[in-house]
Amino acid sequence: MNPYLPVLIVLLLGVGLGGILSGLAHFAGPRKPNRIKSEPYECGVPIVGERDKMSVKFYLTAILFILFDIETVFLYLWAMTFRELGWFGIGEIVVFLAVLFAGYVYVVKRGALEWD
Amino acid sequence: MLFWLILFFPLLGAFLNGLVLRKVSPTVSHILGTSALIAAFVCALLTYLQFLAGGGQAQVITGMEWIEAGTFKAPFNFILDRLSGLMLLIITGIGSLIHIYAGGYMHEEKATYRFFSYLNLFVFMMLLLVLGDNLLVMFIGWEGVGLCSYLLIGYWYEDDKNAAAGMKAFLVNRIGDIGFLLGIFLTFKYFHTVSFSELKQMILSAGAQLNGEQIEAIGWITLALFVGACGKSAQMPLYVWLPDAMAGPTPVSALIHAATMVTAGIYMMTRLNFLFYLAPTTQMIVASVGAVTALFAATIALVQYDIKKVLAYSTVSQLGYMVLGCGVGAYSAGVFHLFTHACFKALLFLGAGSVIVAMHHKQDMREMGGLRKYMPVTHLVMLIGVLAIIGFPGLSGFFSKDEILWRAWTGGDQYHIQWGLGALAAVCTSFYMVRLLMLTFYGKNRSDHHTQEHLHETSVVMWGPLVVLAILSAAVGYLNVPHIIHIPGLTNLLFEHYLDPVISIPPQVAEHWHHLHAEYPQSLEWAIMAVSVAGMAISSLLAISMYSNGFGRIANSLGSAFKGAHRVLTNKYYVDEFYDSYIVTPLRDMSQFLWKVVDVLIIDGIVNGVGQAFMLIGGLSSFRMSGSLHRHGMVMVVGIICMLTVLFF
Amino acid sequence: MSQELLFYSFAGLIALCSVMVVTSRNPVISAIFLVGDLFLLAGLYASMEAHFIAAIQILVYAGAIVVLFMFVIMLLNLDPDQRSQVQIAAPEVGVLALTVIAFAVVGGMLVFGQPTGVSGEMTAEAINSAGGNTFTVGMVLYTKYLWPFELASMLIMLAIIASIVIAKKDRPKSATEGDKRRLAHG
Amino acid sequence: MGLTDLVALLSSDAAIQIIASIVKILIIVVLCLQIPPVMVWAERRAPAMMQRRKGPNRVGIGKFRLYGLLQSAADAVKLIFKEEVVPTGANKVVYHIAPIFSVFTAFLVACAIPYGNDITVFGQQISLSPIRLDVGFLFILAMSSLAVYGVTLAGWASNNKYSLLGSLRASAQMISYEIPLGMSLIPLVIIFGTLDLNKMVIAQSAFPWSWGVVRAPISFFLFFICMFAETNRSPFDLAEGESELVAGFHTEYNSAKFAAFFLSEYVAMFVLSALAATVFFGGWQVPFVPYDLLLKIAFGLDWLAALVGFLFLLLKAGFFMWVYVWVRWTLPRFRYDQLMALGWKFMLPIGLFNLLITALVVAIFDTVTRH
Amino acid sequence: MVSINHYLVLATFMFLCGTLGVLFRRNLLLVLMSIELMLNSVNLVFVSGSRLLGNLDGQVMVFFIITVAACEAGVGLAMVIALFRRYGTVDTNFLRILRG
Repeated sequence: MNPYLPVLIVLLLGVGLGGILSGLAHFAGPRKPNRIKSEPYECGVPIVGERDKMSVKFYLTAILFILFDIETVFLYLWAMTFRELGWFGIGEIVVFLAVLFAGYVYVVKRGALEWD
Repeated sequence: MLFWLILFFPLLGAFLNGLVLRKVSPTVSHILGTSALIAAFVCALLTYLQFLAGGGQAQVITGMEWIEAGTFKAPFNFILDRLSGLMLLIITGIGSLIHIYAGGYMHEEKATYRFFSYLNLFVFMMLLLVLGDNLLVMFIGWEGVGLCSYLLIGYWYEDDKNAAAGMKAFLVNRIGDIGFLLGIFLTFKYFHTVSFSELKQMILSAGAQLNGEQIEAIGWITLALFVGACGKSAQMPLYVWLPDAMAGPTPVSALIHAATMVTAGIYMMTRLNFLFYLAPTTQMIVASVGAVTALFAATIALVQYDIKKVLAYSTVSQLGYMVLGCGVGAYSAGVFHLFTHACFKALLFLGAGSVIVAMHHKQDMREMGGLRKYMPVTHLVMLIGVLAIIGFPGLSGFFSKDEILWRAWTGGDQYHIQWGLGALAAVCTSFYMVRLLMLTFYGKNRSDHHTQEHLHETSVVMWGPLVVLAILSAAVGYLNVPHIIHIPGLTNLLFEHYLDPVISIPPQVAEHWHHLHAEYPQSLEWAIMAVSVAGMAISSLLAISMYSNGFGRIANSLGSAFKGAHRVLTNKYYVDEFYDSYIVTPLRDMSQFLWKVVDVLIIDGIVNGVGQAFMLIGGLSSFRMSGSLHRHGMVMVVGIICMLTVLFF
Repeated sequence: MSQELLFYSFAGLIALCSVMVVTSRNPVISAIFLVGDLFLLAGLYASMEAHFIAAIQILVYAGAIVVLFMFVIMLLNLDPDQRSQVQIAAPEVGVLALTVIAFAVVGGMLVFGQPTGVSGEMTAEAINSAGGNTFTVGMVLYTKYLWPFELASMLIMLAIIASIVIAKKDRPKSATEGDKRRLAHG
Repeated sequence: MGLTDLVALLSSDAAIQIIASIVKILIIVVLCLQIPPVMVWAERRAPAMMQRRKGPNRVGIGKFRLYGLLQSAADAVKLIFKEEVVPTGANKVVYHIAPIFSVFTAFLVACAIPYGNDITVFGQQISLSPIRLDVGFLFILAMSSLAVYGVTLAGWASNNKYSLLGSLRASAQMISYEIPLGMSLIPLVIIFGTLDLNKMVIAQSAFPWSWGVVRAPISFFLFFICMFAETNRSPFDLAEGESELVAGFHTEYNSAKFAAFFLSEYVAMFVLSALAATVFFGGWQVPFVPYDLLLKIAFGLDWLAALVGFLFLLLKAGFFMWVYVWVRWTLPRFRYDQLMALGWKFMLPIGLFNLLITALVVAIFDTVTRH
Repeated sequence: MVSINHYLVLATFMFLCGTLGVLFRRNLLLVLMSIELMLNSVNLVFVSGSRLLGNLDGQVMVFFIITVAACEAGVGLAMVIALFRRYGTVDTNFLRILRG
């Protein structure tokens, strides 16, 4: 049996379940919409202003996440081959991490991780 | 692993000193540079012992792929055999001592990181040179040491003279390099490989019948390579850069311009001895050039006043000996002299450096004298160095120089002239070296009051290495004791047998070189030795009597009696002037012409014209540039499709 | 049989998602379809026994890169009219060119048949007996591709620095000493 | 097709495997569906206990009040039958898709955990993790990295600035802590040399001193913190800080869609608890009773042994679920800048350091034992 | 039997979609997404080729491509943000700095 078959099954089941839950509300509950009810909820106070432009901080976090995520994947691969590569592998990864750590230090020094 | 560390440490030292730790104190850069070298030396020693324990068979250490084009392959391979192993020890060992010394010598400098960085880089390049398994890796090292030499000669670049000396060394070396490169090209053309081990196998394997074309080519290849060796090892007529190179700091002179770099030519010829053996004509030329250089430089050294200049010409002369040794086919003798010379010449240079430091950077021997009193240790080690170089029986120079002269004499009738020149040079050597010793350490002190007051022995950092070198200079000679002398517990010609696997005479020419292994009557050998010892003794005594108390009556009267000869010698045979008026000036004029007329008017005109034409066309067509990303993309796609179409059909 | 069914259904969905990515008016929808595309591609990789690639396809591509796209879309919070229409710059040339590519590829396959090559020893069985896909890929990466691997770290570092330099605007330090002094002196 | 054919088909190897996997999946899904009600109850009763009040205890069937356990059931029914209000200006499609993203990723991860050792049914070896892959570990990470979409899309589609801000905060927090989470698990891959969770459990054996928590304590420490941050739970529940953001990314969600988010959140908590138990606390291993012994005690019935192991796994996971509740009512909330600084400036370097140290120790150990 | 040609056709189709997106979409974000699409089609070719040839180099290459794609997305989107800040739009019709 293909080991990915269960993945497919769970996927369909999950989507189905989510869909049912989504759809259930549609059919089970009453539906009496009016203008005020479907306004975005801001604690009952009249809505103020446009949706703001978001801080670039979130974006910076995301980009750092990507790059460190890649690093993590490299590390997983390395961890798998660790026993085979031994000290050579450690040497390789130390160089790799040293370079990335330089980038990390730059990020910290530049204050890209400060939330104020 | 250990092997790679040998290369790694000097590079690391150079990197740290040159790029990372630029603002540290001189002490730190000294410690860093020195410890890098000592670490390399330890690794080299361990590697060497391992190598010897493994039977001393040559091994090729595979590095990474480097250049590969068609059938041409030049991987970054290294060769570890008895020759390169020895060189490893010389370079890192003597290098370490000189590094230690340099800390004391460069004590007052502010920015020594540059100095130690260059010095470490030099060692790395030199290691590349001796370890490379093919001509190209060797060439990298060859150029690298040239570069470092240039940088270090011009270390005090604020002074125009030093910078010019560096430039001169660089340019003269380039002439040699053209020969070397030509040799590499020819080698590849006729043998389709530039690897030493492959070449050796190809030429020595019994079945290899070299065709006439290849035999002829070998003549030219060796000649071209020898031109390269002339440049690097300062032989006639390309020796002129070496005396000027003394403008650099003294440790540099000791390490680069006496002990290691200048011997690269000898090393290269020894590495390729099987090729040189096949070209007797080249060998003849090599021997002649070596002998002439030995005498020529020795005569100039007779009348120099600058202590470092004397040593510089002495180096040229000694290199001439080594080349002579190679020329007569006695490569092991040449390499042995290289080894001993590295020890005692480093010693002499460093000793001279100590003297110079003590004298507040005065180098003129006319202002010295009587330093024995102030600098007893330096005096002692210098004495040992001088005795070693003049071939005083029992010290290293005696064994090594004698071996070369003996080989020259037994080389046959055609080499007797070379032997004569060499012997004469040996006489001169004793004279000028003893003169140097007398003028510096004996007699009355002739310096001014101020200098005299501050004369004192140097620090242990400086004389420590000198002592080690002195012991080496005295001792290493016993590695190669000739047949006729029997010392209990010591095998004769140890060194020669040690190098046997490296030196290999191709079977085709075995007949021609039979004299290298022939038996000779002991009396003959005793006679040859007696001649040189007698010459040495007489000229030393002459020098002692002339200079025991400064410039005595005899010296002055001799100078005025042979006024013409003295003037010629003082002016170094007018070689520099000759080069200046017949080579440098015409070249400069031609360059001026090429620059002002050909370059500026014609070439620049064409280039600028083309550029302007394109500007015009671009200006005309730029209205098509909408600046739209999509249009750019579209053009790109269409272009790629066109390229693919062309590729497919 | 089942493999073909799998392939065709996946391929069809991938094609559909690809078209939707390019044609959706709303970037968020495009991104969602891109995620779908990546997910399905991971399925195809898995069916080709490239387990590791399949996993990181989702982990890195879907889980990180497209998230970044999402963030930027939200960050810019484009007005509906700026979620631009599909606009075609120079339809004739482009469509022609792309048709040529399509015909070239498909035609090439029809003419030359299935491409073949020297078969290496890393067949599915060999990989399984050598310790699994992840392990063997790791071994290849950390031995044969040692230098590219180290260079990759360099690339990532540069990307980190570059993106921060480009995107981060240095705001003036809030109320520096100088500012305070200026304020104090009116 | 006759009856015999059907029987033959159903008893073929492939069919047994497929049926078994469907059964396994259904069991896990049903189990997961039970988690929110129980947890909701626990989250009400526990603080009541801590704060010396009663908490919900009324709802029951007739006289059987079951300590108010049925309150949760009532809540669920209420949620489903409430009116659905879609805010104006919401992106309808995305608004409806977002909860689905949350739910299926949660289930996918839940199915990748080994709930017991392999058992043999009808001569077929059946693994007790519904999804068992070579790259098990990476699969879990990959799927949980997709959970971000549900949050992000939900916030964006709601057309509400609090929702958007909440979702950005939540997703930025989730991705920030995914790095230390992933990094904290690498030492275990180094130690156990496999990405297969079941093999990892077997390698840990039944004795606590060879469990992951003993071999890689710093990893556990990091993982433990990440557990809270990844699920947006207190003390890291900034994304739904009521005082600032109303209720975070699901402000505009109600009725069954809200239930979907609720469900996925609790499933995610359970998954991380189970993962912690599996990786650091010996998974389905019964403490001090090696599997062979357990098998003997269970009369040689492997399904019985597996059941006992399953219960122990639930026990261990349950402990962490309890810790979730406990911490929620004990610790105050962090500030957002503190949260991010903790993740990037503390956990990440510690994670790297831990990784290198572990690698060194293992390498030295290997070198020593080899000679 | 699914042959490599199937994968190649699929990859070509994806690549064309990506190219069309790059050429025709005015939103820079969409352009970048289309580039991801193109990279993915290449990845598909690599993986299928790796399978056909029994050689893992293709998969390692995909790994590197993903690395490069991550870096590309990061820097590319940073540039989009910088452009948006400077010009207030990411519509390529308005971004014509290269106009001759």
